[in-house]
Amino acid sequence: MAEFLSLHEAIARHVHDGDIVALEGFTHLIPFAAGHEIIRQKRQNLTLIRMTPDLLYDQMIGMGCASKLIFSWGGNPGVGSLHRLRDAVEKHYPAKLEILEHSHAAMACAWEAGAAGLPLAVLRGYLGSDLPRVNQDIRHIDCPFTGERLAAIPANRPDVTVVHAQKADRAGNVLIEGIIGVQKEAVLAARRSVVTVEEVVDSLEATPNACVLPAWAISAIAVAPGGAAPSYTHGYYARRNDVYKQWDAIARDRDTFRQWMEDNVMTVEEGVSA
Amino acid sequence: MAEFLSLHEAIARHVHDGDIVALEGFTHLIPFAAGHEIIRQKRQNLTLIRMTPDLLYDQMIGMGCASKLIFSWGGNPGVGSLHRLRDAVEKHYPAKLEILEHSHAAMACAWEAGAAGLPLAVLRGYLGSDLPRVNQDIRHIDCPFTGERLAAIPANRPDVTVVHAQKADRAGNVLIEGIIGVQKEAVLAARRSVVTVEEVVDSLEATPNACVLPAWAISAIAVAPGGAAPSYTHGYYARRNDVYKQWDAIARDRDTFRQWMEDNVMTVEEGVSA
Amino acid sequence: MSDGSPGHDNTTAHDYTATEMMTVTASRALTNGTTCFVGIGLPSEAANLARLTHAPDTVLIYESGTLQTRPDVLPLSIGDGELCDTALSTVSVPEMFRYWLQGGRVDVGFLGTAQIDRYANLNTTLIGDYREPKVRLPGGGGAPEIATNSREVFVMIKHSARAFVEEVDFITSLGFGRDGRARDDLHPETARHTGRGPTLVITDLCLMRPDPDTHELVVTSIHPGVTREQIIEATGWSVRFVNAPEATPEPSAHEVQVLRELKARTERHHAGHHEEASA
Amino acid sequence: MSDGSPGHDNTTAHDYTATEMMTVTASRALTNGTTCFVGIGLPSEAANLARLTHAPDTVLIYESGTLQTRPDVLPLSIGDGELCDTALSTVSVPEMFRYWLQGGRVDVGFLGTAQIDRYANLNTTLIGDYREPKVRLPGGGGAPEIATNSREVFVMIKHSARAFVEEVDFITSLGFGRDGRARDDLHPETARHTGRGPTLVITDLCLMRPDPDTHELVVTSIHPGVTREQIIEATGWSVRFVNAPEATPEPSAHEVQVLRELKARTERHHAGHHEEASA
Repeated sequence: MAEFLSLHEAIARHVHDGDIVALEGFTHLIPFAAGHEIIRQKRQNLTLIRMTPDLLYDQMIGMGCASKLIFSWGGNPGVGSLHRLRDAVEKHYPAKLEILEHSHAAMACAWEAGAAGLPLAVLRGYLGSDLPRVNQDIRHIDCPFTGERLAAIPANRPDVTVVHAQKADRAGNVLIEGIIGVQKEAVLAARRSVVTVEEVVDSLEATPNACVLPAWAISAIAVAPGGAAPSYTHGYYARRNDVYKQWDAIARDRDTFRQWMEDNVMTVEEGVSA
Repeated sequence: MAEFLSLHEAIARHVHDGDIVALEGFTHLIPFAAGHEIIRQKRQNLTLIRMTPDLLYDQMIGMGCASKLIFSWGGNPGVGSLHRLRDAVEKHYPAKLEILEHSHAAMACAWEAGAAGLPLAVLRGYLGSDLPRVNQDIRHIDCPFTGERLAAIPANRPDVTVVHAQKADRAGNVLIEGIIGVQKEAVLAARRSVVTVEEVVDSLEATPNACVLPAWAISAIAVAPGGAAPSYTHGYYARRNDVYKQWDAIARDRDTFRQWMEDNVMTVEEGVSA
Repeated sequence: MSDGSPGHDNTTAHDYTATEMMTVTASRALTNGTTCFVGIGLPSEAANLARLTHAPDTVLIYESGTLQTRPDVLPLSIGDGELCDTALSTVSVPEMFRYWLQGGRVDVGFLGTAQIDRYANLNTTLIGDYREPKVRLPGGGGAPEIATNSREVFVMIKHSARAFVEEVDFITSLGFGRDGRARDDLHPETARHTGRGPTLVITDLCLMRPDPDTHELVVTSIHPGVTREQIIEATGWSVRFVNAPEATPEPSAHEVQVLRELKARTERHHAGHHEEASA
Repeated sequence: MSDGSPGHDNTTAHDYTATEMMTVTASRALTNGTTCFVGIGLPSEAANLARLTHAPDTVLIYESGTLQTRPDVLPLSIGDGELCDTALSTVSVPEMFRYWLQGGRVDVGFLGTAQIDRYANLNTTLIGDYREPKVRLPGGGGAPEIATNSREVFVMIKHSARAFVEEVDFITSLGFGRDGRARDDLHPETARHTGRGPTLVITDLCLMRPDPDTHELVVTSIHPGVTREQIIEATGWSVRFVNAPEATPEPSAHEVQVLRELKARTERHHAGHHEEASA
């Protein structure tokens, strides 16, 4: 049952060293405020899951929070590489980062399977791709009806999922709207979940089939206005494309990156970092 | 790409003798008008699929349209038995009806798998049930990651799906709202699809994540106001619970049933039957 | 007072029917805050009574996709508009069965049945032989997976020797199997995701629970005014009683009143030829 | 006039860049009414140009879940708010990949790539060895299944010997396999659900198509002002030409104008520090 906590408290209670952690968001609703809080609380040895690791995971990896990354596309969307991710993979800086790599289709199915309580996801995927050669988690099953060989991957079952959403009502039910990505699946697939929201309202005013997470499917809610910036929250604020473009130069150099994190994340109070 | 047709024309073109046909609707949005048109056009030898065959399938079976039924719950909701279905199963009247029986969970997964273009659905289902003993389409796979044995059933892939919905816009995009059941999955899983709607509007005025079927995923749209009665259309009219209750007496007797169908379906013009 | 709110008459009801006794007793089995996957009919009546009395925060889920619904009147069907109109959210039926039931989010599956046997197996499929049935029943619907994917299962059924049989003609939904051992023999991974099965059977005569060792249903509580002989006569196997069966507490006047109001409201609502369109 | 509407200047453009030539040519490959799964970057530019010129009813799908979107400016990311604001509907990402892509509803998958080889295999994973890469690229994203689940695939990539290699370091997304035969060897059931693969490669120098027998990419059309030597030099294998390669038609003044307006609009939009909140 969702408890309203401060962001500091929500992260302190629900994200632990060594956890399998997913901070999801498909370009939209990326939980930057929560991720920065994880960095400030100096979590170590995390296995990070996300379809599209972007600036936030670049920052978490660059600050040494992660020992493993499970993903399907790791870039700065529309801009280029994630230099901290590349540095970790190519040069093992600041530490060796194990990677486990999927396609989007497979990861999306792995989230669905996790939400559905299944151990595996089945898809017609990876045909002719080299990915199964480098990822032992890509296996196959034979369809007992047609004999077709289909790809199978394990369901995503993180210890904790962190997502951002538009709003919660006072009972702790949450509305997600716009590009909903895998937000619902990632929360339902996890043992624990933290949801940051722009605001708390009296009524969600949701249409019957809107994407709503009931309070009893969430562990903690933290109010974090602007908590998705520099990504965006549909209906609240737009994506800071300029920040994404500037990130390329900041992350390219180890010292510039460290200094930027010091100035913009480490010494900033919870919830007001950008 | 959706063509706007009269209901007569839509059924004439898209529903053929011997087809595998699904008229879906989970209590809500049951396509009665379209089903009655199928009866009036005297289709034969249909394999009918539906999770919850109710009055409409009772009528189609009683009028001899069907040779096989794939389903998971066949009753008059809140009232009792479907007497025409029982007569067909127990006494082979008006003809022998082959049945293939699933659970709701499995049928829902079979619709999803059909929409997803997969040959099979996988679920943790049928544990300890006798259904796998009487349904050869319930098989199993072994999870290559955990070794767990999971149920597998074939995807639903009808020749044609018929559903009712609230409204279409002039381009042929359709909005479904309320208890959406398996409406979207059943349309996407089928080779062809006919959607009846209450009305055609300039704009669907749908929220971003509403259940919308694009025109290019539909074969034909027919305007049929009241087309779900005596079931209901959320936002338009309520369920005629009295009709459901009265059906029990009507369907119990073969002759009473025949006469009722003659008076209320066979001699009624398209779209105005109830 | 069981619902903690002031002003309710919590004294024992003066008169009530055996069915009311059953419904009130079933409603009391639901603790506040429970997430309950509700079958139509008797379970729906009891679950809503619980919500309207001692357990206002009980989360009711119906297989039509309606999550956390608070109907003002009892639905006739599992997908009445009332369920959607008063729900927190309505999801697709595949999502309901996959994410919410199979995903392990249901505390109590609340089921009715046509037949139940000594090992709490449920039959809603048919009487007789599968290929040439004497009576064809509606079938499994959501029950086979509600019975195994919920953390535990409550069953409500009127007591009669026709319904309480030594062995069901067909196991639609698993209780504990034909030998009482089916849930012990599951693959460990399956077991991890499978509930405890029927932990409570509520009838109009008594409460039954599975014996902790054998999983045979035994009588643990007897309703007021009911004799052991009545139960024995209405049970199709040599039914056992625990050493000292409890006396089921009588319904309170408040509970009976709320239940009667709910049923009267429901009757008025469903009698109308044309109800108002759902909004 | 190609778009059938009056008043457009359909004369040949006087000046245009090689990239504009590539984009316009790519846009022309999309026929009106096509359902196109669009990759970000060059494919997105070309697909939207098609929509704004000769193919107004082209259905654009982005992997972020946005169905039938009509962005006024080009998205920087695959999930810009603009895509959702102008979409017919936005579905979850699992639904997008399962129902819409794997479900067989996509006519054309429109992809960019870092490397492409003789048999049209695409590499967006890395340069060098997988465990010790020289250059780590972003990875597959949606491409591996777009490449196989779409009915056919168009690839857009600037021509260079670094990008057009004899054999890719890593097959992220299947063209025709290392021997050109991979799509011929599929299980019949898989084949029934698998597209024809890359049928067209659009570069800034030429068009290439797979040889009908061997599936080797061969030059079928040469852009205006480009020499065979340029193409040979920019291709990392002994590239073949069909017997009589076509001369790719030049872009019209109208197409170049619409493209430049689109890009200018986009630049103005993305330059703002704070864009307006999406509605």
